[in-house]
Formats: sequence, structure tokens, C-alpha cells
Amino acid sequence: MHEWALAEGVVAAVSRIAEEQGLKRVTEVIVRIGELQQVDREILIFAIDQLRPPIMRDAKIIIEEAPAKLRCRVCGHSWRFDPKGLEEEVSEAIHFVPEVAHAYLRCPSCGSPDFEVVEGRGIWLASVKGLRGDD
Amino acid sequence: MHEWALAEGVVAAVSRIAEEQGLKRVTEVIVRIGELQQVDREILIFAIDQLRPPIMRDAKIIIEEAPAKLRCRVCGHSWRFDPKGLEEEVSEAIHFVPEVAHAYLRCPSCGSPDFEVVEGRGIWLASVKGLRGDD
Amino acid sequence: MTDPRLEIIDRRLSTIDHIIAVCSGKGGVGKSVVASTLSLLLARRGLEVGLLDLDFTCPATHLILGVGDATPEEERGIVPPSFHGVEYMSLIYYTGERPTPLRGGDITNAIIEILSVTRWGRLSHLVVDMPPGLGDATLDLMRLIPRMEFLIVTTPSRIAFQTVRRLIELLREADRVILGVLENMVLESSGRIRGEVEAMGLKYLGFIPFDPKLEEALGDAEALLQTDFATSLNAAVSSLLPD
Amino acid sequence: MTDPRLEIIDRRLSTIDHIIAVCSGKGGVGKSVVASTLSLLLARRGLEVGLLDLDFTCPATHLILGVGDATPEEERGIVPPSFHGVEYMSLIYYTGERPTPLRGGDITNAIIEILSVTRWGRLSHLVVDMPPGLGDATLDLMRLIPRMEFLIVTTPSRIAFQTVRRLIELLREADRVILGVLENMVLESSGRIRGEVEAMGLKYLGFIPFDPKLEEALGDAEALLQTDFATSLNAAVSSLLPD
Ligand SMILES: Nc1ncnc2c1ncn2[C@@H]1O[C@H](COP(=O)(O)OP(=O)(O)O)[C@@H](O)[C@H]1O
Ligand SMILES: Nc1ncnc2c1ncn2[C@@H]1O[C@H](COP(=O)(O)OP(=O)(O)O)[C@@H](O)[C@H]1O
Ligand SMILES: [Mg+2]
Ligand SMILES: [Mg+2]
Ligand SMILES: [Mg+2]
Ligand SMILES: [Mg+2]
Ligand code: NI
Ligand code: NI
Ligand SMILES: [Zn+2]
Ligand SMILES: [Zn+2]
Repeated sequence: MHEWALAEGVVAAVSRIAEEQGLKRVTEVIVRIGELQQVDREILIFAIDQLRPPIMRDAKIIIEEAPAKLRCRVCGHSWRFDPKGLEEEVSEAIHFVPEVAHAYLRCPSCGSPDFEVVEGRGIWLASVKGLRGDD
Repeated sequence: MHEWALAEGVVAAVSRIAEEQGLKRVTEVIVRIGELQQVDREILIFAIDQLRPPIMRDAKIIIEEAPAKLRCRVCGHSWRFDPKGLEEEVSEAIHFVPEVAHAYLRCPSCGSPDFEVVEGRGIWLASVKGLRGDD
Repeated sequence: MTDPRLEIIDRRLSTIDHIIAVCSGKGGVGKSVVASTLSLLLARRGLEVGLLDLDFTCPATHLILGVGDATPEEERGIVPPSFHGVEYMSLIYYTGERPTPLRGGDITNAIIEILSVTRWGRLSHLVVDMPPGLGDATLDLMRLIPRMEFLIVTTPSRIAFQTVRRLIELLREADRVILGVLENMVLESSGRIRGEVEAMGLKYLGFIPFDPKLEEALGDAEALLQTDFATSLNAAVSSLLPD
Repeated sequence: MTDPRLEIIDRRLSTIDHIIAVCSGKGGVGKSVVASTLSLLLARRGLEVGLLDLDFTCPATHLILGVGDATPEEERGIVPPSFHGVEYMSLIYYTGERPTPLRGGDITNAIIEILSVTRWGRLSHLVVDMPPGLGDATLDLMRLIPRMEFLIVTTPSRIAFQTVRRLIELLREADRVILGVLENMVLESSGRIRGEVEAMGLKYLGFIPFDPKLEEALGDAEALLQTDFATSLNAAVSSLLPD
């Protein structure tokens, strides 16, 4: 479950941001996960919970899922990609390194592997809310 | 004056767009030129004038200049770059292929050549307005 | 926002009959010496020929041809100067030998800029020297110039050929014209690469022996044409050329 | 939006004493055989060592080492399997031999992903096999791992060395640690490259003769260690290694 590694990144980022912004405690964290990488939401939340430092103790963790939107650079076709139909091996590979999608996926309109992931790639920290010392 | 080549591109793009949108005549064209490439505004306008096809006969050509904004990928520093102080040879080189800026310019904060041109690179067609057959 | 440069690339290339990318995926197999020498051989046959170096961060063709001081003229675009009868275009005119690190997006932009402003003459062949890797340059040429013909260079090494295999698969999937595969730097000819190439239904163009004298000839076009390398290349690619 | 992956790269690499990028700028000079063989040599000395293949679109180290079927374990990250005593990480686990064209931005993302989720053990050395070119991979490593040490590979060819010169300039400008320059595939030793390297104030690590038997040993780690290539490499880099 490399979701633990991702959770570690989230917690580290939140801690840094809290410190930079002088937050006494963090009240809400919004994490966006991309559909393409199929991050396991439950495990991610569980892992963040386990790793929470004191400053995040009461923080509400909100996980938003961004749909995987791909766009072909050759023909301009845009599509939403649903990884659910993939073979397990392929889905696993993309789970670890989403860029390997270029080895497996093709533009449904022209067949090119030259597409970009417009949205829904990996994991992002969208916002961190909290209370300052003086609040 | 390779501004002629760029003008040719502009005219070709306007013509294509006019046709795609079923315009009977084009009334206004907005071209954005990037400060980094130092496209000669007068020559560009003159060249577009000379190359205008009938459909663009009365079109007003508006040239907007976008400031060159660079951002360092290493330290995050953003700055506006003014090419006026460059040696002529360097300025000429960047005029032809703006990417060669990476051979000459460095981040003023950390010295890295790993910066991105956020804005103000080359030449863009920002908008084409016109009248449809039925207007 | 529309990029006006993309509108004129086809027109700029419309004076050219054949556009040949010398490519491999693998580095150091001899793409640049093949591309450079091929242009010279074509020019010697009296053809109008151009050479475009797209290995922006590690250009080599200017060193191989020994191009002089001339720089492009600016005349309703950029007119590449001619060296040894070859219209020659490279980023080197604008960077000299300075390190020029470029990320993928920069490479794409520079390729588009060059293709849209360079005014080639009437050419029978434009030879394009490709960088290694299956990255921005390869994908951009496939996207921007669908009629590009690919001349693939490999060495006998399994490492090189494995990469070549990947390139071939990529090109085939996209229905691109593959002129054939050239085997370079052969120490002892074994027939293995020929077998593999032909099994894939592709043309094996021939092999070029390892030529220990090639290095000294680099930088001097006349000397280059006198090498065994050039003789073998000429024989190997003759099937591709008009008599 | 903040990329949480960037926060943990340093921590992931904190178990590693030395991170060495085997690089050149130029392709085909032997970076991959040097990187692979160097890892084996280090492991044979009893050191804990890792090898990371960053030439994503043309990977070669798996062919050189003959890595088997094992794949990384998923355990609070990705734990690379060990081959011949070397913790080995490559995109090959996830792509197989499929062509995997990647643009610069994809390369950046894949590098960040791998660096942030791979859980290396306690290592004295992590060897990184670099792609050719002065592009995304080189710039990203310079940006993400400032303590990276660079081992530069060249051949005697002027073409190769010209590119190496550009790389050196880039690294020096950024005050990076250059371990030295290794001259590979030497046919007759001439001292020219040594002279050029020392004139730049850099360490010339030594030369490795062209070894016609190297090719047959590829894919078999034991055989690789028996080659003259490995013997010369061992001598050349011994100054860099603990006794
Ligand atoms: N047939 C050959 N015999 C000897 N040396 C060769 C031969 N072909 C290429 N070389 C040398 O190999 C090196 C790599 O060639 P180059 O054209 O730069 O490869 P690439 O463009 O594929 O990276 C150069 O030093 C070149 O002189
Ligand atoms: N010293 C040497 N003697 C003989 N062949 C060599 C030597 N070094 C490298 N090679 C061969 O040269 C080719 C390129 O090596 P490789 O490690 O793939 O280079 P790079 O990683 O720089 O592209 C391979 O076929 C390799 O086996
Ligand atoms: Mg999973
Ligand atoms: Mg000018
Ligand atoms: Mg080359
Ligand atoms: Mg390699
Ligand atoms: Ni996982
Ligand atoms: Ni101009
Ligand atoms: Zn498409
Ligand atoms: Zn900076």
C-alpha cells in the first residue's frame, strides 16, 4: 500500500504549511486524488490518521476525487478515462507511476500515445485551513 | 525580417478561423506578441497589411504586447525580463528562437538556467471578430 | 488562443519532396554521422538537399560537417546557409557552444519555431538528425509532419536493438513510413540484426563496418566522403536514392 | 495546490550516503554499462548499493544486469527488489518492453513519483543511470537532489567530448560535485582527453579500453564482472570507493 508514502507526503506538506502560516492548529485539509492513479481512499485516510501530528489532531480530512481527463496532442480529442476496465496489472502499474499510461493507453479517436493528463493524475494538497495563535 | 513569416502565420490562421466560423468578413484581429522575442511591431503590421486576403480587407489589426515573465523552477523566483539591455547578438538569437534564452539568461535569484517562460514568449492570435453571412 | 506558427509549417515544407528523419531511440549509434554524410552523398549526386539538426541540447552535425561562420539570412523568414551544397539549419547558429538545457516544452516550441520560419529552397531531400529517446522531438515530428519517412539506425548490440524495437513499434502503430534499418559500427557481421529486421517485415538497408579512421575525418566534409564509412553508407542507402 | 510528493523526497533519500549520477549528455558512451557494472562492483565490496534507471524511454540496465522476474513490494511505499546484491529500481517493472514515449513533463512527474515512493534501504551508494541530453531528467535531479555527485562518462571522440564539455559547464555553474571524468571505449590511448579534463581542473578517473567481449557478457552479472571492462572500471573508480 504505497498510499502510506503518499499520506506521509500529505502530512509533511500540511505540517510545513501550518508552520509557515503560523497556524496553532489545523482544522481542515482538502486533498485531491486523481482517478487515473486510483489511490485507495480508505487506506489514504487511515494512513493520514495514523500519521497525524498533534497540530493536525482535530483536522477534518476531506478527500476529493478528480476525474481523469486526457487530451490527445495529435488530434485534440479530449476524453474522460475510466481506469476501472483495465487489466489488473496495467491498473497496478498506472497506480504506481501514472506516466506509464503512455505504454498502455491510446487516444480513442486517433490511436496516438501522445496525450496529456489534463486532470486527475496523482495526489495534491488543495487547501489547509487552521487557527492562528491569535485567533 | 522574419516578422514576415510570422505575419504569414497570422494571416493563415485568421483565414482558417474565418472559414471555420463562416465569417463573411473579418472586422478585428487581436495578435499578442511576447516581449521576449522582440517582434518588430511596425514590420509585423506592415507585413500583415501586405498579406491581407480580401476577407481581411477592412479588419482592424490590434497588436498587444505581453511582458516577458519568467519563473525559476529551482527557487520559485518570478521576474519580468527586459530584453532591451541584451547584447545585440543575444537579442537577435532570442528573437529567432526564444528558447535559446536558456543558453544566455539565468535566474537573478539563484543563477539557474532552469526557468520557464510564463508569459511573453512568441506570437499568438488572441481573437478574431467578424460578421457572418447572415449578420 | 491560436498559435499562428502551426498554420504555416506545411507550407514551409511544401518545397521539399522527401523528409527523412534519421533516428534510433538509442544514442551513440551514429545517427549524426549518418545524417551528415547522407546529406553530403545526396548533394554529390547533384540533388538539392537540406539538413536540420534537431538534437538541440547535444548537436553534433555542425562538428561533423565542419560548418563555417555563415549564419542564416533574415528574408521573409530565415534562409539557411549552404555548406558543401547542403542547406543547413541548427540551433547552433543561435547558441554557439554554450550549454543549452531545454525541457520538453522548450524543445517543442523551438521545433515549431524553426519549422515555421525556416525557408528551405526547393529540395529533393531534407534530412533530419534526431536526438535519442522517445520523447518530445519524436512525438512532435510524428504530430507535425505525418509524411516524415524514418531511417532507423542501430548497432549490432542487443541494448541498442531493444530500443530500436520500441521505436519501430511506436512508428508502426502510427502507420508511419519506415525506410529501413541500417546497422552501424559492425565489428563482425553476423546476420542477426538482418534476421530480426526482416522478421519484422522491414527492409534491412545493410551494414556499415566500424571504421577506425572515421574520427579523423570529422569536421572535414571532403575527407568524410573519402572514408570507408561513407562508401558503405552510400552502398547501403543507394536503394533509397534516385540514380 | 501543493505537491505532497516533493515534501518527502529528502526523507526517502536520507538513508543513502552517496548518490551518484552516471551521466554524459552524449548517448552511447557507456553510461548504462558503467552504472550497472559500478553497482555490481560496489556490492561485491560488501557495500549496500542501489541502482536507479532514469533513462525511462530507453532503459538498458535491466538488460545489462539480466534482472529477473521479481517486482517491487508495496509496503508503506515501494520496496525495490534486489538483484545480485543491488537494490534495483526501473520503470521497466511497470512497462515491460512496451514503447513508452514520454514528454518532458511526464519524465519530471515520473521521477518525482519514483523518488517519493521508493523506500531504499540503508545504502552507502545509490547509482543513477541517466539518459542522454541536457533536458528534464538532468534539470530535475539538479533541482531535487542538490547533493547529487556526478560521474561523467565520455569517449575519446571529439563529438562526445564537446557535449561533455557543455554538461560540465552546466554543473559547474551550479556548483555541483563532479567526481571526475571517465574515458570509455578507448581504442588507442592518446592522453588528449586526460589533458582536456585536467586543464578544466577536473579529475580524470582513467580510461576503459574498448572491450570486444563486453557484448557477450551483457545480461549475466557474473560474466560482466569477469570482463576486462569491469577490471578497468574497477581500477578507474577505485579512488572514489572506500577500500
Ligand atoms: N561506423 C563507424 N565507425 C566508427 N565510428 C563510428 C561509426 N559510426 C559512428 N561512429 C562514431 O560513434 C560516435 C557516435 O556517433 P554519432 O553520430 O554522434 O551518434 P548519435 O548521433 O547516434 O548519438 C561518434 O564518435 C562517431 O564518430
Ligand atoms: N568499453 C566498452 N567496450 C565495448 N563496448 C562498450 C564499452 N562500453 C560500452 N560499450 C557498448 O556500447 C553501447 C552503448 O553503451 P550504453 O551503456 O548503452 O551507453 P549509454 O548508456 O551511454 O547510452 C552498448 O552496446 C555497450 O555494450
Ligand atoms: Mg493500490
Ligand atoms: Mg528582428
Ligand atoms: Mg546525434
Ligand atoms: Mg544508457
Ligand atoms: Ni498503492
Ligand atoms: Ni525578425
Ligand atoms: Zn488523438
Ligand atoms: Zn532561481
